[in-house]
Amino acid sequence: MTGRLRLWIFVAGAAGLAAFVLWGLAGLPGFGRYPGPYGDIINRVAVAQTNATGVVSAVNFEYRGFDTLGEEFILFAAAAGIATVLRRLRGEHVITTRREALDRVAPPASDTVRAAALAATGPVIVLGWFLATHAQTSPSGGFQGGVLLTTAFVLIFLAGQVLLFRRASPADLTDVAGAIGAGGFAAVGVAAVIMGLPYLSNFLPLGGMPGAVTSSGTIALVSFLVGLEVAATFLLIVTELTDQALLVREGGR
Amino acid sequence: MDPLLPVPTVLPLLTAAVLAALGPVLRSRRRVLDAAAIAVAAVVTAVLVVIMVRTAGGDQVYWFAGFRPAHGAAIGIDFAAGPLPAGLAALAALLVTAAMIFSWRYFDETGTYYHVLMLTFLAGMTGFCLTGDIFDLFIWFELMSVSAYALTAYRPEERGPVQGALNFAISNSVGAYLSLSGIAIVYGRTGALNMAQIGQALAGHRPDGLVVVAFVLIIAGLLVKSAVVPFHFWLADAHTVAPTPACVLFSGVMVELGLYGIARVYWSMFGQSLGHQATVTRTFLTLGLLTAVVGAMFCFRERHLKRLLAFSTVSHAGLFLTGIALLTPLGLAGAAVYVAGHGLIKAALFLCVGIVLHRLGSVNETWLHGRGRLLRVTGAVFTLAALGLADMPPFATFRGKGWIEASAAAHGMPWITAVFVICSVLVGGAVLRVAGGVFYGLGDPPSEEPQMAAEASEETGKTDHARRRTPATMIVPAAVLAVAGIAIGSLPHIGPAVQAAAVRFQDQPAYNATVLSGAHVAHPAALFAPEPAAITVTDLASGLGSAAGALILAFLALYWRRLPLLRRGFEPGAGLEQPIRRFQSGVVNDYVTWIVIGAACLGGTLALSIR
Amino acid sequence: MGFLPFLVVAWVLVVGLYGIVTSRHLVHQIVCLIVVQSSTYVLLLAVGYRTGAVAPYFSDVPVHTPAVDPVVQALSLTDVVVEAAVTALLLAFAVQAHKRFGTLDPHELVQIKG
Amino acid sequence: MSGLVAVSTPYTVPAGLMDVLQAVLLVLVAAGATAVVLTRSPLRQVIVLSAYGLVLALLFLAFQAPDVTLSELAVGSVLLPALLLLTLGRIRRREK
Repeated sequence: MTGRLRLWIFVAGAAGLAAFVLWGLAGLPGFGRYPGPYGDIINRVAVAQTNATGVVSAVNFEYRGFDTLGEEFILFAAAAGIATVLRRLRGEHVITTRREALDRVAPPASDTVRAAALAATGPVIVLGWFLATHAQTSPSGGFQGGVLLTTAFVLIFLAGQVLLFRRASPADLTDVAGAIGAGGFAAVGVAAVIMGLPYLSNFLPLGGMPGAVTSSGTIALVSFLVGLEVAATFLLIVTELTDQALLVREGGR
Repeated sequence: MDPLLPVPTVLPLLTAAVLAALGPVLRSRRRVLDAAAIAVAAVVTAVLVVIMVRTAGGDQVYWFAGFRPAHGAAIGIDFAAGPLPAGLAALAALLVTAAMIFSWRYFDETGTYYHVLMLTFLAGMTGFCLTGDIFDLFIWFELMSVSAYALTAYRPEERGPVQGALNFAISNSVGAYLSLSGIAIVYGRTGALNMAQIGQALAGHRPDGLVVVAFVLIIAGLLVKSAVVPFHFWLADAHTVAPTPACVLFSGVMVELGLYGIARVYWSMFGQSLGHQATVTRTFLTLGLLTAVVGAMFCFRERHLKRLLAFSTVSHAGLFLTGIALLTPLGLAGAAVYVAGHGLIKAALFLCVGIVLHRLGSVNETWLHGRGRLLRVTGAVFTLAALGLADMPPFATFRGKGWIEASAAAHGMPWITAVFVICSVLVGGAVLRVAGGVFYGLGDPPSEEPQMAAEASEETGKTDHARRRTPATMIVPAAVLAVAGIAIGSLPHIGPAVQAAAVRFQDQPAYNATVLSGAHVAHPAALFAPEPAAITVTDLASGLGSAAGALILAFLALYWRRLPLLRRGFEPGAGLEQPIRRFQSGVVNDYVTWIVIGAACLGGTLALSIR
Repeated sequence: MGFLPFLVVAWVLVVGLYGIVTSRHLVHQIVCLIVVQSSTYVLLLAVGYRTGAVAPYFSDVPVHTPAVDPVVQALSLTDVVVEAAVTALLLAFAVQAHKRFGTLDPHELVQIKG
Repeated sequence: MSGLVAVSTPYTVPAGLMDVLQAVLLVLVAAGATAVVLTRSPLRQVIVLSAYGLVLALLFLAFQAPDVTLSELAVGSVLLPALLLLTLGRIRRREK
């Protein structure tokens, strides 16, 4: 199809689709009038059942924990796919000496940026850790924590310490950590089965006070594992792309 | 709760994670990886067969983390297994097993990623079949998709795989997001994600705009996956470039999973509300038959073996959709058996093509002409499977097609038989032409077409040509699958058993009661008529007729240059090249345009006709 | 207010699709796919919203306080992860495509032209 | 990031003001999406996308979804732009 023809066909189709979708949306109860019952039931029972005051985490890691398991494996499969696609090909080699790397560092970071980025790294790691282990209480959880941990490494990268970054995330380590995170989640579910409960049941004691760090049984554990998986996986992705962007040199070029 | 239900999904996930975690150790130990993947896939197949048998008397429901529904409202996620979902998942697991055995000698490189991706693919497929929750369905759909994109691009050293994977991924992602919008819309009305609960909430109300829109958007993503025209363009691109074991799964079961998803969504969520109106049948029958005819025509003109088989899958997807669209138990039962038979046979055909590629280093029909003569066993298996694809008795495809035709005839549409026979003749003829030309050197090689030669040569050079023998790990799975295609159709009592399963699949109130209140609903045997279980004379005539027609067409295609009636230089379908290129352009922008048009037209049709 | 969120959802969806269809750069196309998906977050959160209700956290408020739907928020979180995963994979494809074809224009990435 | 504690406490924004806030943010989201799509230069688009992620995150905060806000900030405004920059960096190097 030529560009113009495609555009006109698309405009006709998209107008129809938009009208159609709006027709359906008009059948909703209206904005601000969530009818329930799913969310209302959860809001009512979640704190008593799970001891978690952050109900979204309770949904993610308890009621719909099986979704989250699948989601973690989507990430895991994507990481495997990225590693497959970007694996170093024949005729390419990775630069390992600082001299070679120096003239390839992409972001022309000023010293201020480098210093700021380096200074931010520590707090970001701490914050990521906090988020990953406090799913049951505040708006946080393994995913956000994991992404923040990755961000810490991106900050190192911004600081221009590419080789340090490479050293901080050897491919094998990230691979293994990601697999342990995702597999650990699946295995926590199996542990429940061994104790005679349905798969993914919360088999740990719920602890005392709702909202305490050690409360809500497996939620904290699963959240931590998710954080591990997310951090490792995104780190792997960033590493692979960094390798592509900066370090891999093609033979004969 | 049957403790076996989570096993088919969780076991492959756990194994994938363990293999990846042990990656640094296992990387150079290919055989350990292979053995683990084969063992897991085989165990999953066996577990699913057990589940299928156990659920023959009534559906099994498994609530994850033990959150059972209270007062008709689900707060957790369930697996709801019946014989049809479990059977389809078993087919998926069986094909993964066969593909992994085939891979034993297929790849030279080492590494854990291939095995990991095949296992996550398997988990996505089984989860998709068994789940009873619409958002969970989306999750497993995405896991299946992401694994499939990655497998398509498995050989990134070449140009094709990356492009095929991109077209695949972008088309399917657009479809998936349309589905997700549909899920959000129906959630906004019902406040539920459990399919049975949504079905119950929607039932008893007239289908308004929201119901129609949610239905169309949710199935839009599934139509992309099941390669229904005009949502199908990505399929040929992906099949052309994906490694053969992945093609086995794409064609043999992934496309069919999309269709299963449509049936599941219809029969557990929207069916009661839409009221099984004749317009639903008409709309999807049109889509199905259009797909069948377009796929068959594209199939016959192909010279690239993998694309040829890919288009035959498009054609068959249309025939399956036709069976589902009849909204009758017999039509659905026919589609189920047809899917099983087709999956086994198509897998066998792809494995044979894989062997050809492994031994001869090409998938170009013209170049291969007569060169396959030394692959005697492969040729025999390929020919046998090709006859199965032409719906010859006693293949399962013949049984399934017969039921769909019988059901259509009973509803005043006997002409559907003619369309089925035409498509079987075209598709079977194309594959038999390949069999006769490549493996027996009959007739003349088809003319070399520069563009197609270029496409086919993408595959060449992957293997060294010194491979003198076909490894047993490659030919045995192909032969077993082809024979299984016959065996399934000849099972005693398969007719009543599958039709009883179809009756139950379509009994929405019973499904709702089973899931939401744990009721056990028995189905009186009288519900399904015993007549179609027997093979009628009409069935035999249509089956033998299409097989004979396919053979004749194949011979005509091989020998047409020697026929006195035609003038020299005549190329059948030569004038069609340009328009076809325009549609199958390889540009993903076009594909997405067609998805938008398809969704808008489907929505418009249903919006105007449903009362 | 009323219907505005849903108008925005439909607009974002269609604009994203427009971007995909007219794109001449693969990375641009992938970003447009992100836009298409962002319409689903807005839709999910909009259908679960309740006017005047609090966020579903009960550390400082009693359990019976009217709160918005936590389920759609959990679904959106899942959705964000899926988006990140799919986008990253697509970007990896784009890098490879550029390496193999030397271009990122979808019109020139046609393998058939070999 | 001291806002973390504030985020977990309920808002006391008056209903009318909330409506206005949401309406403004929704219009900004629509405009942002359009801007992202119409920015044809990939490098500039990354910056626009990052801003779009920020607006989305604010909208989610107004929708009482602090969890999703955090995720969207982390993914939409930081992680995805970073991945895009890396990709573009790779591509630009080859085009030289």
